[in-house]
Amino acid sequence: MNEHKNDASIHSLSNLDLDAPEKTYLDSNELIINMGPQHPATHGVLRVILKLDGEKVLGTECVIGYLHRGVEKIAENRTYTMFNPYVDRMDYVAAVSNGLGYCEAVEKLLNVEAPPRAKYIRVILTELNRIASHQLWLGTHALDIGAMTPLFYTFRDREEILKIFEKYCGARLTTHAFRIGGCQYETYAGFEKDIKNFLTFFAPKIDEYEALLTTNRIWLERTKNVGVISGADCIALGVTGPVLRASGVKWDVRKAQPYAAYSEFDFEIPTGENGDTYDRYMVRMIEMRQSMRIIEQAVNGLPEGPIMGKVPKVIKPPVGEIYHSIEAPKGELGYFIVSDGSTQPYRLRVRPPSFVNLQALDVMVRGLLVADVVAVIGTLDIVLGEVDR
Amino acid sequence: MPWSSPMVEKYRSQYGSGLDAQTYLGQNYLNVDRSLIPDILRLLRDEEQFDYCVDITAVHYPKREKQFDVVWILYSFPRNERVRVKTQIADGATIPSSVAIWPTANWLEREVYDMFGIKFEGHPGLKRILLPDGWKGFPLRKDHGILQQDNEWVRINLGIESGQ
Amino acid sequence: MPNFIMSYLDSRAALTPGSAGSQFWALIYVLIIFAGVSVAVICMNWLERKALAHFQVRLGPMRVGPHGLLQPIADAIKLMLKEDIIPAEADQFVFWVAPLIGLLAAFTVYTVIPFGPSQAVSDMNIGILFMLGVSSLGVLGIVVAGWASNSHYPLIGALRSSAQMVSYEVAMGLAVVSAILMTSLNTNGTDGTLSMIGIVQAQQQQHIWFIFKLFPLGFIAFAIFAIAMVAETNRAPFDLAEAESELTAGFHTEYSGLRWSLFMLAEYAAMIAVSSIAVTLWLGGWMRPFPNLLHAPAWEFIFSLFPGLTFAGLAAIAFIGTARMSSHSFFKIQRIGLAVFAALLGFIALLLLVIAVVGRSADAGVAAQVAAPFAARFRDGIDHVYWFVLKVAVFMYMFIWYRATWPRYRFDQLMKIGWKVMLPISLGVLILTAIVGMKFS
Amino acid sequence: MNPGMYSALNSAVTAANGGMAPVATPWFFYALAALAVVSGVLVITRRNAVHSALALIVTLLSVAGLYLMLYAPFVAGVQIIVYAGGIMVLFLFVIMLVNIDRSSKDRRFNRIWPVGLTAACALMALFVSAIMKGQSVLNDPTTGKPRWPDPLHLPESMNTQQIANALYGEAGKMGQYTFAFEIASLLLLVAILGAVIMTKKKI
Repeated sequence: MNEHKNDASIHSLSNLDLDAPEKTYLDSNELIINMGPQHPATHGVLRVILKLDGEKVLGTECVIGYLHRGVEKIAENRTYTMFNPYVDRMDYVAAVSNGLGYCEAVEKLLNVEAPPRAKYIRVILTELNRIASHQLWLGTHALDIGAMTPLFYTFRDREEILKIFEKYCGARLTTHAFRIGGCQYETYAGFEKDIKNFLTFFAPKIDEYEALLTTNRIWLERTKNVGVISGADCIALGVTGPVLRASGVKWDVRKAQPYAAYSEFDFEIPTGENGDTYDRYMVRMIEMRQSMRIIEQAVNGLPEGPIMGKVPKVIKPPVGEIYHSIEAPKGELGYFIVSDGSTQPYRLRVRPPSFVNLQALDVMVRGLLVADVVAVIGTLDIVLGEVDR
Repeated sequence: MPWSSPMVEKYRSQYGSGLDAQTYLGQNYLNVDRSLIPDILRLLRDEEQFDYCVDITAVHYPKREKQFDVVWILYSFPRNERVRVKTQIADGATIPSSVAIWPTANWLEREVYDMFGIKFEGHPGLKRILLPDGWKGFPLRKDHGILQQDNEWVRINLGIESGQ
Repeated sequence: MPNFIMSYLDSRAALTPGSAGSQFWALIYVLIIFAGVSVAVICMNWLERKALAHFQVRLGPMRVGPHGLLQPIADAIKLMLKEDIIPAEADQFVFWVAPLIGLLAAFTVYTVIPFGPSQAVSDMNIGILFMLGVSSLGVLGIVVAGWASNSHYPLIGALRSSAQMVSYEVAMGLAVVSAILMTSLNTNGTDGTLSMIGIVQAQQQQHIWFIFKLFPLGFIAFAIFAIAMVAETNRAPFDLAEAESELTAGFHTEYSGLRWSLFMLAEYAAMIAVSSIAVTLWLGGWMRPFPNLLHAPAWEFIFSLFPGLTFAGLAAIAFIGTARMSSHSFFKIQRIGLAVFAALLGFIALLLLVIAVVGRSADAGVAAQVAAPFAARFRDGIDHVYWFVLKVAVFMYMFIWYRATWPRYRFDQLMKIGWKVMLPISLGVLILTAIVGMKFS
Repeated sequence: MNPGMYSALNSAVTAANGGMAPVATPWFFYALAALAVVSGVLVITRRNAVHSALALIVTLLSVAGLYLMLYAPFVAGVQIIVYAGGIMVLFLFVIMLVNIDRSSKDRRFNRIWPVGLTAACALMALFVSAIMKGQSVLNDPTTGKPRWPDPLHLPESMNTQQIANALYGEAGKMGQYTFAFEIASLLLLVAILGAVIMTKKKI
């Protein structure tokens, strides 16, 4: 093997034993491979250093922070209202969820509540966003495993969701859909019709994705028993969201500690049994269907009334601190806000699901092959904007 | 507002004044003395089933003598209950790592170190996580300006005068 | 020179140029095949992008030329003009020579591919053996390219692809052997043959394509070959060597510009080559459907109209495209271009139909003009090449279809299929073919 | 396309082969021989093992060309498949995994070079003597003609069949080398099993 040049950061790895004496001549050396930060399968600028024996993974080390923008520092220098758009830039494929979490956290700190109509609109948009996020996950995950076509199908259908977002608030991705205390915009004329059209349009599309993948032999071989993680390991590693549920732990913030209007809807929490990549795939597919159920109920029961709660013009929460979390598409998204009574948060901490979930990568890929690393990164469904903030 | 529950009573009788239980807006937290931290955290996991460490973070109060609040946000799956554990430490002081209690603390503690410079004793590989390894300064401290950056690092590693 | 041409046409028309001992004609054929395959690769490139796009609900290239028809040419120019980058740490000479090895191997195979009974450079009596041998040399180019890049991803890609190609060659070879065995399974005691032309002629003589022979044995052997050839050419779902989501681009990660395009050329040429082997061995090569059942002169004439009608159909599609194109002045040049293209196709169709009609008059002896026998011979050649190309085209479409539909196998699964599934089955088919074939001897 | 064409074609092929004139034979021979020798020298003089392997491939291919010129196409085909296609890929496979930088720093000739030189000289002597004495052994002394049919008038197709007959026998008879062939295949099987057992830690 050609001698590779170890740079400083590789030498300082914690869980890769690189100081082992170099073996000579015909002995097979361990191969250190740098996957990323410019690699098609790392979903952005994730750098994974792989220690390989042939193609078998002996250990990994994630190097993150390439997309670090200091969101938490920015929060301390903006007012509560000004900071609201920034959260959209963290998990940019699920911007609505980020906004929901932030708005609800600040509302809790102010001890106000959004009116029911606003809550329903929030649920509708957040669940639409969950579907959009899962679609993007499915497309890229399938592409990582080598199936090109689902990517284009999911993007085609995601477009319909983005169109609704655009009609509602003028933006497709970084929506800034909600305001502290409710919603800024009343629904546009034909909003409910658009949503219902989307639901009838999208139901057969999920079947179409499943027709391509669910029973595909190659897909089964590539995903079954790959990246297995037990429920206990998930809890110990703080992994949440579909990954946790696929390992058999039936836990969802929407059910466990309902927020917005989720307690009023009837939906189920899908769980898996084996905690492998296939179960995570199935859990997310069922979640999309469940999201459609929630949206349908919310649209049918959309109450009349105001959309903005009683919030002061200048938001000055009393001294105190609050932690509020929601079920984002990737897992538990939490905001820990410390207020000193001024218009700016004294400290704002985001508990990002992608960041914590990514920690499980090492546990999940040890002993697997390089191709599985790609599959596992895909199945963790990380967004680097949220990992690095 | 004080928080009283059987659990709090039990620990208060055990540890006395080192423990202060409060509740604010329906959320409970324990203010714990630095010396009790390892015991309390382990007890919370083993006896009170707080099996899921949601987050570890810190808050900087530069005017206080003990400058930092370190906060553990815990959740119990069986009890469906959240609790926060807080402690105050001075700048430069260390705090025991909880990686052995919750493996998830690994990256979270690294991030706290990265952003605040708080050292965790017994952490398996405490180094910067989001910022580059050689970076100087801890950006989430209040005395670190929002425009401030490690100009030396930028000059050496990126070959430009300023990253702004 | 005219005498030479005519004498070749007259006395040795039934032979390949190589067998006729004519180096001149062999050279001409080599040039024709080289140009033809290159053009076919360009067409394939356009077709793949277009078909794949339509599988994936998008349009594919639409800007360069009408419906992106000139896109491959634009790509080729761009690739040729690109800066030729050789990594500083790479082994210069080996890096330079690697794509050539692959290209050479891919194109050398064409010397024995029979596009018709006399439309081949050479009729080697070890044709199929030569073909397997030379196509197995293509892996050298990949291995060496991966090594010379002096980088991790290409090296892993090269190791993967060489292991893959070596293991699938075994199953592939056994499937081929069972087809060769079938050439001797006839009732009139003729020996078997390794010659590519001989294999097709044996199918003609036995009145059956080998895919249907000793059903299902022939079909299983064919299926194994059809799977192995996808693995052999490193195409989806076996494209682990260049799996872009894992190894960025596999063995050609460090290649760019012209050198990279040579790899692509070699890959597509190899795809056409292996499809040609499959067509020759199992699908009756150049023969049209039912040559023995429907051999009345009327049927002969109907089948000889097929090439002309195919081009007429293509011309019609192009004309419809012209008519449906927006009449906005922005599309004026594109419209004219497509119309000219349609006219060109229509002209070719007309030419082919005229040849078919004139050839028929020669068969029937109605009009004994000078041109008629010439046209008849020309028509036969066109028929052979047409049916051969049509069958190969079906395989090419399958390659695209696979790529659009399936995820990628993992390396250990690929090996498992190669050694634990395909090899035993092909071995079993070979033994069964031999046992069943005993009744012929 | 008439069914009768097949037999007509067969006879045409034999006729053509019978009257086939060899093309520039000496030139091809010298070109291939020179290529084989030059690349053979490169195999042992290149420091870089991959370059040596590539040179070896050229040697093997030019030898295959020489077989073709001897009207032994089957042997040529097997040479390409087995040596150039199979064995050399494995060679390269192994070489690629070895630390090239280190091996190129090793001494190029080790201490047993006198033995190698002696062996090479002995082989050379054998060849020379074979060529010198060859006239009487290979040719019929009474007529001065070779003891085998003139290769130029040997139908090409016979070559493959002759090998098959020698190995497997024809028409119920056991072939000349059937036994040896089977022994060789058994030996290879044992070698495969040995390799599997040696590399696999647990079966």
